[in-house]
Amino acid sequence: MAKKPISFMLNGRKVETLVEPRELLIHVIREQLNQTGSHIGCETSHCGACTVDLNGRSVKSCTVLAVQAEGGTVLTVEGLPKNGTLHPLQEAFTQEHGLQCGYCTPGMLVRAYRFLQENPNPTEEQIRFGMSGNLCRCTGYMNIVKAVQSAAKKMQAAGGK
Amino acid sequence: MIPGTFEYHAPSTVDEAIRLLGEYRDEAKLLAGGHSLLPMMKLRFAEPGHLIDLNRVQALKGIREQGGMIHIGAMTTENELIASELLRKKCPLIPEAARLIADPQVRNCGTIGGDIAHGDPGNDHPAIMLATEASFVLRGRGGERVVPADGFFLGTYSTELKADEILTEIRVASVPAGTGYAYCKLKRKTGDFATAAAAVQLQLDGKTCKKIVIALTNAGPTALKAKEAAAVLTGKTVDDKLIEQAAQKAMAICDPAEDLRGDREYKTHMAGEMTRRAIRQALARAQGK
Amino acid sequence: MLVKLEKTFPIDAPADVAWSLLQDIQSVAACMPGAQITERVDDRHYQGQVGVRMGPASVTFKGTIEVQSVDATQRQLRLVGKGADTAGTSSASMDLTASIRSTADGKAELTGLSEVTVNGKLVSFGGRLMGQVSDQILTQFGENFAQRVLAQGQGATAQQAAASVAAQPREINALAFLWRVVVGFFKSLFGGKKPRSAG
Amino acid sequence: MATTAEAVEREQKLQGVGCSRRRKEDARFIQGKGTYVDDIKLPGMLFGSIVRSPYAHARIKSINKAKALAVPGVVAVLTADDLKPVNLHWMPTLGGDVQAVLADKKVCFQMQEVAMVLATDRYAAADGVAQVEVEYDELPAIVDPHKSMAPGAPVIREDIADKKEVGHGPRTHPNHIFTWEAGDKAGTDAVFANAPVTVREEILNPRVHPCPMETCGCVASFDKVAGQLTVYLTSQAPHLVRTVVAMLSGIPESKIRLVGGDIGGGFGNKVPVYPGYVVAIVASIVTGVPIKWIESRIENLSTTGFARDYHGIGELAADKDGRIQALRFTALADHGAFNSHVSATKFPAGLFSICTGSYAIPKAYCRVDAVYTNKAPGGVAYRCSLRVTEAVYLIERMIDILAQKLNIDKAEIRRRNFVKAEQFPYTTALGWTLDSGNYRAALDKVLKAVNYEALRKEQAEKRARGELMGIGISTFTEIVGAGPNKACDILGISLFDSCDIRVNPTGSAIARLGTMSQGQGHATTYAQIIATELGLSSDEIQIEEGDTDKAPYGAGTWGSRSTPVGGAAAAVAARKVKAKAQKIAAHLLEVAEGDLEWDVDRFKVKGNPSQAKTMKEIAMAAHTSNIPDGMEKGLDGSEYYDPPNMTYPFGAYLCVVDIDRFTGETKVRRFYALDDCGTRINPMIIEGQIHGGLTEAYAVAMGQQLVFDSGGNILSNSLMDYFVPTAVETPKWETDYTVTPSPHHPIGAKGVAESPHVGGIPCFSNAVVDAFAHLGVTHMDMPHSAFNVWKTIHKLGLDKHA
Repeated sequence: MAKKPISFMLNGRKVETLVEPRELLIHVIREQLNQTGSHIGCETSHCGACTVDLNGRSVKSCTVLAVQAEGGTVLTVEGLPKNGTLHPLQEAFTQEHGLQCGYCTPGMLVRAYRFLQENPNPTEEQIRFGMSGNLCRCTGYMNIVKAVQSAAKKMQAAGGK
Repeated sequence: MIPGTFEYHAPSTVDEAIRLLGEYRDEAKLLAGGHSLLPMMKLRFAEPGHLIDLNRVQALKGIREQGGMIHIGAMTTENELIASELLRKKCPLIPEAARLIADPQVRNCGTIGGDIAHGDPGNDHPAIMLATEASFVLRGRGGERVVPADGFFLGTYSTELKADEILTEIRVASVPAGTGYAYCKLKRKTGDFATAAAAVQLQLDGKTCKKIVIALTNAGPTALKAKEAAAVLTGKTVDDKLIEQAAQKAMAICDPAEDLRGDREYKTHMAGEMTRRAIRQALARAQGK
Repeated sequence: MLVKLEKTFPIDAPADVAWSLLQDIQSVAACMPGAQITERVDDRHYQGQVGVRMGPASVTFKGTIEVQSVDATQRQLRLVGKGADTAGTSSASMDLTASIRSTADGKAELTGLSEVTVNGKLVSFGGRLMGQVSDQILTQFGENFAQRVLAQGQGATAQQAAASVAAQPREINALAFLWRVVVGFFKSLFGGKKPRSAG
Repeated sequence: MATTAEAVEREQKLQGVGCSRRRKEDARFIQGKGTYVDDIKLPGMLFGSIVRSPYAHARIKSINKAKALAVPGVVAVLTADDLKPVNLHWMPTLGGDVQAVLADKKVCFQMQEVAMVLATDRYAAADGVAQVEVEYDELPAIVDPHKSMAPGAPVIREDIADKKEVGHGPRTHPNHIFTWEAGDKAGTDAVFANAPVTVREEILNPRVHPCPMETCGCVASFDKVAGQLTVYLTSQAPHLVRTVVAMLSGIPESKIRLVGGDIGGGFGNKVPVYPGYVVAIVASIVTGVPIKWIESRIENLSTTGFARDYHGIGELAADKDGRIQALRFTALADHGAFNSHVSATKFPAGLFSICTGSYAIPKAYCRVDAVYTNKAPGGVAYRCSLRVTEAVYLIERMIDILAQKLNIDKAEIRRRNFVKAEQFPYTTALGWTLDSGNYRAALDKVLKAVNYEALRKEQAEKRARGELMGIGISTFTEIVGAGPNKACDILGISLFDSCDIRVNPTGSAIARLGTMSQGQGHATTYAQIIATELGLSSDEIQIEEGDTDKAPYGAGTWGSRSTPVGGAAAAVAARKVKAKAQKIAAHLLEVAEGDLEWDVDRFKVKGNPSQAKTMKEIAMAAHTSNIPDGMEKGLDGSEYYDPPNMTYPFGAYLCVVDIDRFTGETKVRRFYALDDCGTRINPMIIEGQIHGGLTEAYAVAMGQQLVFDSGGNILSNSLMDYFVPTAVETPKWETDYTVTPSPHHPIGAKGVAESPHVGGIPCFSNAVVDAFAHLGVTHMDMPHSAFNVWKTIHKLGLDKHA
């Protein structure tokens, strides 16, 4: 099958590559563009480990075709730090012990990043609902919820974003 | 979990999509949210030669009000339904149900049109469409036709939609103030299909139930409209005894398939229980409680 | 998984006529929706295939048909068909006992008793719908058979029947149901949406 | 222990044992810079994808590679015939059996490995897999273990049909694996014969799967020139795997390097050696290029490392007051098609004999019969030491059943049977010596915290109103830290673990251990142990594990061994360093060693505290000539630690559930978990481990099960049907603790990560059953899904609407 040239913004950088129409976004990001932060956990869009931000929305990149990202904007965990400083969510996940094996963490962070844009001042229940597309086997979620809460507070104090 | 090869088409207009559909016929599949089709292709059960991606057809997106009717583009995502002020005010049953579908990420991709046209009795919108008495705009090379939701769902994965047609728009009447509504869905966990679910929309005239529509999800080969259950309550002052009768009528039309969610008996009882709860909640809302 | 079914079909012809047709394996096989005899090994063994199209997916089971017994006194025939799909990911077998009984009105009735066993990917992902599919297959077998018997007679009805026999699809004519089998698996597997089904 | 304020300050600076130090691991994980096996990308690497059997039991008539080989990008298709020349089509299992690497003439479970397609990328490999044509002759499958040993049952393992023994003891049927027993059968039977009260219940531990977020996989890279094999592997026990690979391949173990890298969760799934690893390794040796093999989630749930599937029968004999006189537990164990579960040689049924729990039971007998079925092989320890969850589940359920029979409160009956604090060390009727504990204090603290009496009162009121509320209690004793070398070995290798510490001249240090972190935070906690022992800042102590070229040999991380064995090794190695440091300090201060005393981070002269040498100063001196004559340079220490005994963490859990009597849904209103893991190294990490363990316990109790149909087709091998709870379903956890140090562990620590799983599961079940106890229900099997619970409700007619 002939490969198509595609191009999109990945973590603020324009990337161009050749893909088969059937290639999944997660594979292209990880294997062709070498951004291995996003992981593959289930391949059936249940676990959320492959969550990336596509055009300002959280999506599961195991169930998006790379060609669908053509001309779009993609953010992965590698794009979270702003000019050298970690995102408040990244700090908070460490502070609150919101990760153990670290495998689900990039998907959690990228989802939480978008969730806090959608709802900057969430209750615990809203966080649990908003993060329900991401599975974690290690933490039991309590510390992840705490981390999202404390990041939200920090970001509010700093005037959002 | 790798799909087979296919040619990818990303039309920007409905006409172009219809043309492609006509050109490739059985070889073609339409891609909306993709969260059912792509996994099926990854397992190599579905191997379409041509994939027609509707995500770039702007004309299929958006929610607007026109002459007392709300028009919802078929490619409007679940999260867009949830976010819609218009729907929350004028047809709150739709966003209420959308919140119970899949998970946040999937709701960013999943579309109301895909959910309906798929004709899967496990999907939630078919029952919601029956409960809101919606109608569907179907467009093919022969032009456009508008069909009511009631009668659109013929069997599992079988609908009125013809092979060369695309579902372009969903139309629902905006509900009068004081309309009660509820969607009660029992599921094993976030992201699961309903073990059983019931949708209710009702209007009161003083104390009596002027009008009520009840529809069931995943209780048979298609979404089911529980007409006799509704008849039990119409024109009456709804009380627990009548609700119980309605629930029994609803259970009587159930024909669910057994799976790991439960056997036929459990699913039928749950359809009844969701019906009771949906009626009660809709009633309470209609009474402004 | 195992699905057991029993169905009876009225036949608008005398029992002997029906029975003679029932002994013609080629015609009997032809009554199986989507089934074809591809080779006659001997009068008890045949090679055949069953094509099942399910919306975007299609499975062809290739295999053997063996005549287990022909009991003229009971007018009873037992066939066992075994096959695997060409991709080698699933298998299906059907143990069919068909018998003709004459009824009070001098006509006959066909009773089909079938045991369908399916294994493999198809079951893991859509087995729960096998019941409906098998039901559909047996129902069509009965109806097709009744038509074929009729077609052997004379007159308008026979011609009509002959026509409908000719029109009998080469593939299982139960898209809505069979579609459920494969699609059923991902319904049980996967959340989310999809545009239109080929149903 | 520091005394003065100044010393306390110095001690805090060390961030040693007892402090909630932030994790060293996190920096890379929160930035997407972890290195998991699928992140490994080597030049010329090929991708391997496995052709699997669609059938549970069948003969392979033919395999046709032609079409697959014609697929663009496909390089090779390997089958059993291709592995035969190197005699690697079969491999030994850790359970004393052999397992087909690629199916040899016959498949014995659905999704069994039949062939591996090697291609330039995973897309081409998948295309190849779809084109490999395999012809099968289906055979009748055995799915129900109760039917395995029926006369005339189909023989699953023809390859060992005439083998007298597999792992342990004589076989009595071709589908029989072993029978293992412990305790005094005659004595126990005698007590039962005359006991005032006996109870009996059939109790299932369903087949489940650890399902870590990262599936299993490897990258095997053989350098033909150097004769060096490097394998990047998702393994909880890299050193053991290296030994197995050496035995299998004949490559000198010194030429084999296993690299653990970062592991995306293990929970027991990543202890065994799987066929995919072996094929990838062989393929790399044959082709000379790196081979990557990564499982899909469906493959993971269908084939690698299931757990449990113990069909138990519990019996207790007691007096009228509920004092247990004897215990008799048996289990039928479904090990699937190959006995490839991981067990220490002398413990074919793992540590099942810990089943006397926290109770003083004079007589006990237990027996396990293991059989083959046409299901995936394994039987791993899912977040527990092998078979401990099964054992603890049985005793914690049975004591509730006894309480119900005698109408004794479920907390009270435990009090009456606890091993008392003054009885430790206590040797159980089945031979384990519980090291330390204070069970009564733990339970009483929990009951007070939740106001138990008030809960029972509320329950009584709710029952009167026809509502379903359940209170579950679990007072469990775990057994972890395998293990004492005289008793515990795998493939003959003792289950010690190791630590190698090197202190640099400037006073920083590196420590390498034989364990393998999968998220437990070893890089953080081991450094804390060494910091406290050596008086060096934990921030300056680097921890390395998982790379067999760097780390000393060890049995790895499973069965909560890391703290009891690896942590002990770290402490003892540090003490060796410290002993040498004391000699150097005495030399520098020109006093006798005996005149020195340790003070947080330095040796000081008794009575003259101004005269002191810090460990940093000593470290520098150790690398100069200013050391005692004849002493060798450097400041290193290493230890291969052989634990004198297992450790026995314990806890008291209480769970409150409300059950919807119309849908069967169970809502966990409250879960209070008190754990005693002895000395607490990092409270933050301990709490995190308990949250995670409780959540996995919740998943097992409430929804997880690998379901098969009668033909052996697996029906629950994706995350739609295999229950992994999200943040929405997961309850909120309350944690508490007591501290009863282990008397034999160098720092008194016991290990904790498995307690919440082992102790949590029966607590949920006890709560669910307790909601129906007043209606005569004594047991309900897991999983307590809404559907399953509703069946009980419906049978009792509780779902009627007025």
